[in-house]
Amino acid sequence: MKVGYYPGCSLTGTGKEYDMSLRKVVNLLETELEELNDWSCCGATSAHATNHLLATALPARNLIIAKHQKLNELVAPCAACYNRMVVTSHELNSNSALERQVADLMGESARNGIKILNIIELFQKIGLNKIKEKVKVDLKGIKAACYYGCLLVRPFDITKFDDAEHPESMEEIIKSVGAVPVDWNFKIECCGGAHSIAHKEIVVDLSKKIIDDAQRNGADVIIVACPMCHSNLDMRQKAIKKEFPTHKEIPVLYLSEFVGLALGLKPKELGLGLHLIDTKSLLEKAEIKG
Amino acid sequence: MEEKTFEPKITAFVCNWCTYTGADLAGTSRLKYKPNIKMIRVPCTGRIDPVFITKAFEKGADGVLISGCHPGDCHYNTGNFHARRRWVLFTELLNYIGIDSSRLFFSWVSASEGKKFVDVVSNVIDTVKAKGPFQQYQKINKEFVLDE
Amino acid sequence: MNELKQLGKDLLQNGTVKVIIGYAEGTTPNRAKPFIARTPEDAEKLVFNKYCVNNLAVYLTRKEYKGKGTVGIVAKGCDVKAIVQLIQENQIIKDDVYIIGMNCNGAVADLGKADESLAVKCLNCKVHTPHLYHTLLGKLEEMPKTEDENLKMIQKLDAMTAEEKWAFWEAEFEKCVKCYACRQTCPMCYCERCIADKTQPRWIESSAHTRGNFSWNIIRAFHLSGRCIGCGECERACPAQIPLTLLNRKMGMVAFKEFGYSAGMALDNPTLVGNYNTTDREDFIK
Amino acid sequence: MKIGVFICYCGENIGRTVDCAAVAQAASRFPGVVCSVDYKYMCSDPGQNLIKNAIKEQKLDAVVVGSCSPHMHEKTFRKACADAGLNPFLCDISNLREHCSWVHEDIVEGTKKAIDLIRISVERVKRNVPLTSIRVPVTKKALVIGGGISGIQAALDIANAGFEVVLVEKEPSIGGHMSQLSETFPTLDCSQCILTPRMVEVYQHSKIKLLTYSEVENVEGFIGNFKVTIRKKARGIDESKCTGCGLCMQKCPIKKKAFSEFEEGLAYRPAIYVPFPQAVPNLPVIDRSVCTYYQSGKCQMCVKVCGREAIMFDQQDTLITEDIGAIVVATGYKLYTIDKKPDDSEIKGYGEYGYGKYKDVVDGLQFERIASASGPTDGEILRPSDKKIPKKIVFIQCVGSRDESKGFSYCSKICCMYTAKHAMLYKHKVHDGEAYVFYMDIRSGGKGYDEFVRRAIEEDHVKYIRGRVSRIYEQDGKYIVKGEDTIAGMPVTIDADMVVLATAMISQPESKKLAQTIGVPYDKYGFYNEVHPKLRPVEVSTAGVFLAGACQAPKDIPESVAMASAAAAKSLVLFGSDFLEREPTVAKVAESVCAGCFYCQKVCPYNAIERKEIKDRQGNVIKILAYVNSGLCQGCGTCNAVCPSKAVELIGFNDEQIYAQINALG
Repeated sequence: MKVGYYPGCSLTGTGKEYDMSLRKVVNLLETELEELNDWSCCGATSAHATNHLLATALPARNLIIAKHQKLNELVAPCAACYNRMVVTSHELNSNSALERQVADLMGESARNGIKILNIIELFQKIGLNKIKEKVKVDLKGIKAACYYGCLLVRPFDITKFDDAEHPESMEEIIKSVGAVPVDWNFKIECCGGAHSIAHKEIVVDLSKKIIDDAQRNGADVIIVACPMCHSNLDMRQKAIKKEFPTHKEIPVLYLSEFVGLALGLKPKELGLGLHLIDTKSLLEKAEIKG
Repeated sequence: MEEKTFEPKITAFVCNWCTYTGADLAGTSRLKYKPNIKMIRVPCTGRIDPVFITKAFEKGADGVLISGCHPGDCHYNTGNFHARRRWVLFTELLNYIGIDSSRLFFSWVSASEGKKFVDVVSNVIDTVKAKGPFQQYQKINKEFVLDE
Repeated sequence: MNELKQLGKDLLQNGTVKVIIGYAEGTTPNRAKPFIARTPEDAEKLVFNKYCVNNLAVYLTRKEYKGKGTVGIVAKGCDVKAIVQLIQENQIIKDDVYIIGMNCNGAVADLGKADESLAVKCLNCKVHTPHLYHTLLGKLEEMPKTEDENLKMIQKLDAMTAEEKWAFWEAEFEKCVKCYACRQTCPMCYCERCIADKTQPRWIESSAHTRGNFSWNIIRAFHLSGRCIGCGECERACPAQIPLTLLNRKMGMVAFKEFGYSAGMALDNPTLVGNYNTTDREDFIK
Repeated sequence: MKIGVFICYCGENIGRTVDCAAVAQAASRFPGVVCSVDYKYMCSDPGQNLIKNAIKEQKLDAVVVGSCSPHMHEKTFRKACADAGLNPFLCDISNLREHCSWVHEDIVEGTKKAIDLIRISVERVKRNVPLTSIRVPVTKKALVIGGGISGIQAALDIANAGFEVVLVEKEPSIGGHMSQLSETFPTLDCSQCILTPRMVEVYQHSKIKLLTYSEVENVEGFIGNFKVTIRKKARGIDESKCTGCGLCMQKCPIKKKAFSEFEEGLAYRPAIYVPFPQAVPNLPVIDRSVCTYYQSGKCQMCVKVCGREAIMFDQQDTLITEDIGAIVVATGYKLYTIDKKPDDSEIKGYGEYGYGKYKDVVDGLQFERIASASGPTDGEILRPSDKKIPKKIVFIQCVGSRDESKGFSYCSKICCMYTAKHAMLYKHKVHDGEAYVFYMDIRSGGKGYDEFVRRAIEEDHVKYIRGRVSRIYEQDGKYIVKGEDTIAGMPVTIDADMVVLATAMISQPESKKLAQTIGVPYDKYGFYNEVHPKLRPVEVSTAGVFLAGACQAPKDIPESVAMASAAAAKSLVLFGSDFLEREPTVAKVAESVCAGCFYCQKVCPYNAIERKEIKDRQGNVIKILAYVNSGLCQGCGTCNAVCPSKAVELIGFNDEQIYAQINALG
């Protein structure tokens, strides 16, 4: 099976380990990722707040490239990229005026029926049974809190998630690799998003609430599917600790990293060393050697 | 052909509950339209058979109007839905034979739409008048009468 | 085609069927004719080849066979469409028919001629292998290519003005002699009394005038809308060579375009007329 | 054939733009017309006498009246004809007023058209045939489906008028949801206190045959003449022997296996049980899914203790058939529960409220039981999880209602009121408690309703917050309710001890199946559709079937009771005469022509086309033909149009009549 791959900027920078782990995991699951040639920004920068046409044209360009590469599906692991692309695709389909405007700009229509997948949908497409078959490491003692964040699930009408306010599709993947998803309450709460840089205090406050609830419900690890979530939950734990000295650190893993561990990939191969919070506690509990 | 200005003959088939009553309302409201149209009352548009239409043309109609309750308002619940599906087929057929929408008209006119009834009828009369007499049918009508 | 003869023999011998409606060799090698096998010996005469153009389903509603036990029928895909439609319209009972389905590579349009181009019904055939049968016989082969002149003519007619269309059909209908061969050969024309024969009132004038011919052909085409399975037997039977396929095929195309409907394709498909959808087209209704 | 034509001037209404004398004169020359007269007011007594005398003196076979619309005076003139001995269906009305004189201005044109219209009528009336109204006998017995307050009210009204009623209830007891309620708004009177006497009255009424634990299985026939099959499910006891002493219930060893339906899962019941102490009839039923005997063949404790030997383990369902004239459908509603992820596609569900994960997040009916003096807590407000008094309760309205994205788009109508009631009941019992209500709007239309809500806010200090709740979760023994106060524009978080969800009223899960059995149209939510939302609110399109209560749409008790009485009144109208008179314009099949294609059956809106087997002398079926049940046919004529050979024709609007009308225009 071959799927188009749009890494986006985060996966080449702060979320490098997301890219590393995903490529390796998908490879083990006998799926080929074909990276988009000459891909450009998804528009999740200030574009989407300042210029609607530009914010649509940017992902549209990538959709057009995908068409030229004869791809039918395109996976965007970053939740922000996914969101921009799936919303653009929806808008181009439902708003003919905008579609024409963008087509004028790009020289061809981007209403081309390419399906945008997020990482959960990618794993679902590969098949949970297939993942189950390939599991090498027993993770049954590990309790994982699946954190969806905002961009992955919203807007509900477009992303069509299994349950708008109470999604459970990531939990199914966690179960397929043998770990135990925890039942918790903050899986789609806000992590503070882009305030991370300008208003650190907001992120510290929001992220702490999320982490607290995960820990209250017994989680050993928080699983994310978004580089932004990862940086807020992982990177900001130091700041949380500074403000709340009793804070107990918890590793935060990308979904691909966690699946990778189950498939027997080494922590180093998955880029776990790039995290700010040590993943040792998790690895010890899972009896995985570094 | 007649020397004076052409006045089309319009035959209408209307349902008892909506369009016939809508035409009554046009009357009680003293709205005006031309007398070219003669109506035949049927219980429901579902009762209207394409043979009525071919027969009306055979009898010299220049245009035919079919009208009944709006979808969902049918006195018999579903009569007009069945009628509508058959009309889709019949209009396409007549179109293909050479009788187009300037001869055969359909409308939904409810019991409360006296004004709409007048608008529909006036439009039918004006359209057929502009189109002129249905010479083709009259030609085969005439041949028939001569042969008989 | 020994398997057909053998099957026919077995079916008649073991009493599975009372008779088999099939084809036998015609008067010349390039013809075939309908044939009713009543005994195991009769089955020896059964053939199936590209000359088997007739739609035998028309016999199923005949009084001699209807309700008189199981009837076997040698059926191409197109014939099976007629059988399906007849079952849907309560004319035959499914269990009363034993369908010997024939893989069909197209039938010759005009029997006895040197030109053996395919019948119109074969050009866009989607049922070379019948979609309903008890036993399937024959092999599929590469079909000869034939230009779809019929479709081109329909498109040409569609592009004409109303006056041109009228002139075309007036010239055609003028030729009609009201022999009703079209009706007799049509498997869907099973009415006890055709509307053309109704006298009180006489909706369709019986003499062969252009006017009555118009009503007859219009109303027949309408009655077949969403029901005609496109076997083309009416046109083949017409002594006046009125291109009835242009009419019936067009209505089949309308049924498909407007309602996604194809007659005779599935037993559980609700009939086109007799059902409705609240979203049926109504842009022509003001 | 002798036809009389009568042209009315209608004062000046017709006469102004139609030369009535000229029309009458022209009509006198039409073939078959023997008398043609005009008169100032044809509908007046002298005008009618003109017609009557002409019929008698000239022995007219048919009459055409050129006057106002048939919708005005067709009945008048038909009656005049009948009085003079002419079959009323041989009278045709030509609409010279609404369709001619009033809409045209030119007298020459108007007169010409009027003559044409009269010609059409004359040609039509020549083909009219004498018809007699169809008389259908009426079985004066009503079936009421559903024994909630609506069904009880309808049954009592009909029975008190002296007619027999069969009341069918699918649960073991009548009473419905009202029997579960604690107090009722806006008066706060005890629900059971006002309901129980009615239940007993039903039980004791000599005209009411009560069939509980029974369901309607099949309905055939038509207005005045239904044949109804009812399945009486096996209770497992001999009803004639049981005294309702309750000893079996006490001794049944199944104590904590089955939740009580009546207590909404807040208490257990034994395997053999009476749903609640005031149940009518006071007869137990055995739940075979939990009873030890049915599971393993052992136990039989109930048999041992029953002095009357009333236990019948091998009892089977029985089918009862009843001849019925009118049907009142009062099957009520169900409350949507969030205790599990819904598989129903109509609603997406509320996982963020926990899918029943939290014991102290309850729905409206559960809170009714908690607040009820006869409930599992004896009326004390205690949380289900630890039986402690909750000091802070959050009430959330519109859970499932008015929520297109996750629930239903409709308003459940009663929740605003019962939430205010719940909050008040709580405050009356827990004086130091805090009650919060999250609402979208407060809909309190109704007598004394808004005053009631104001009382909750102003006197009982219930805190109303306009906004939705996004999440409920448990933390340190509290339920954290996160929501938004849209008036303050702030997110709010409340750490509650208990949460009450005002979940949507939904149709009964089996409502569509029952609707198909009876022939009742329903909307996409499974609520039953009335014929006309304003003017015929209790009738459905199947004649003789009436609606009462919440099966039609969410509604409260007074509305349900009013509707029940209306449905009863409609049934009584039907029972007021021995026969039903019906217009004889029904379809009829010419059997020799019918080919049995049954397109007519497909298009008939009333299921009036039946299949008739034609047999030969040996009894073999040789043909199956269409047959019109004239009791069901309403005369739309769709069958006539769709019949390819015109084997079925609509009497009164048959092909010959319409042909003659078209012909007259040529």
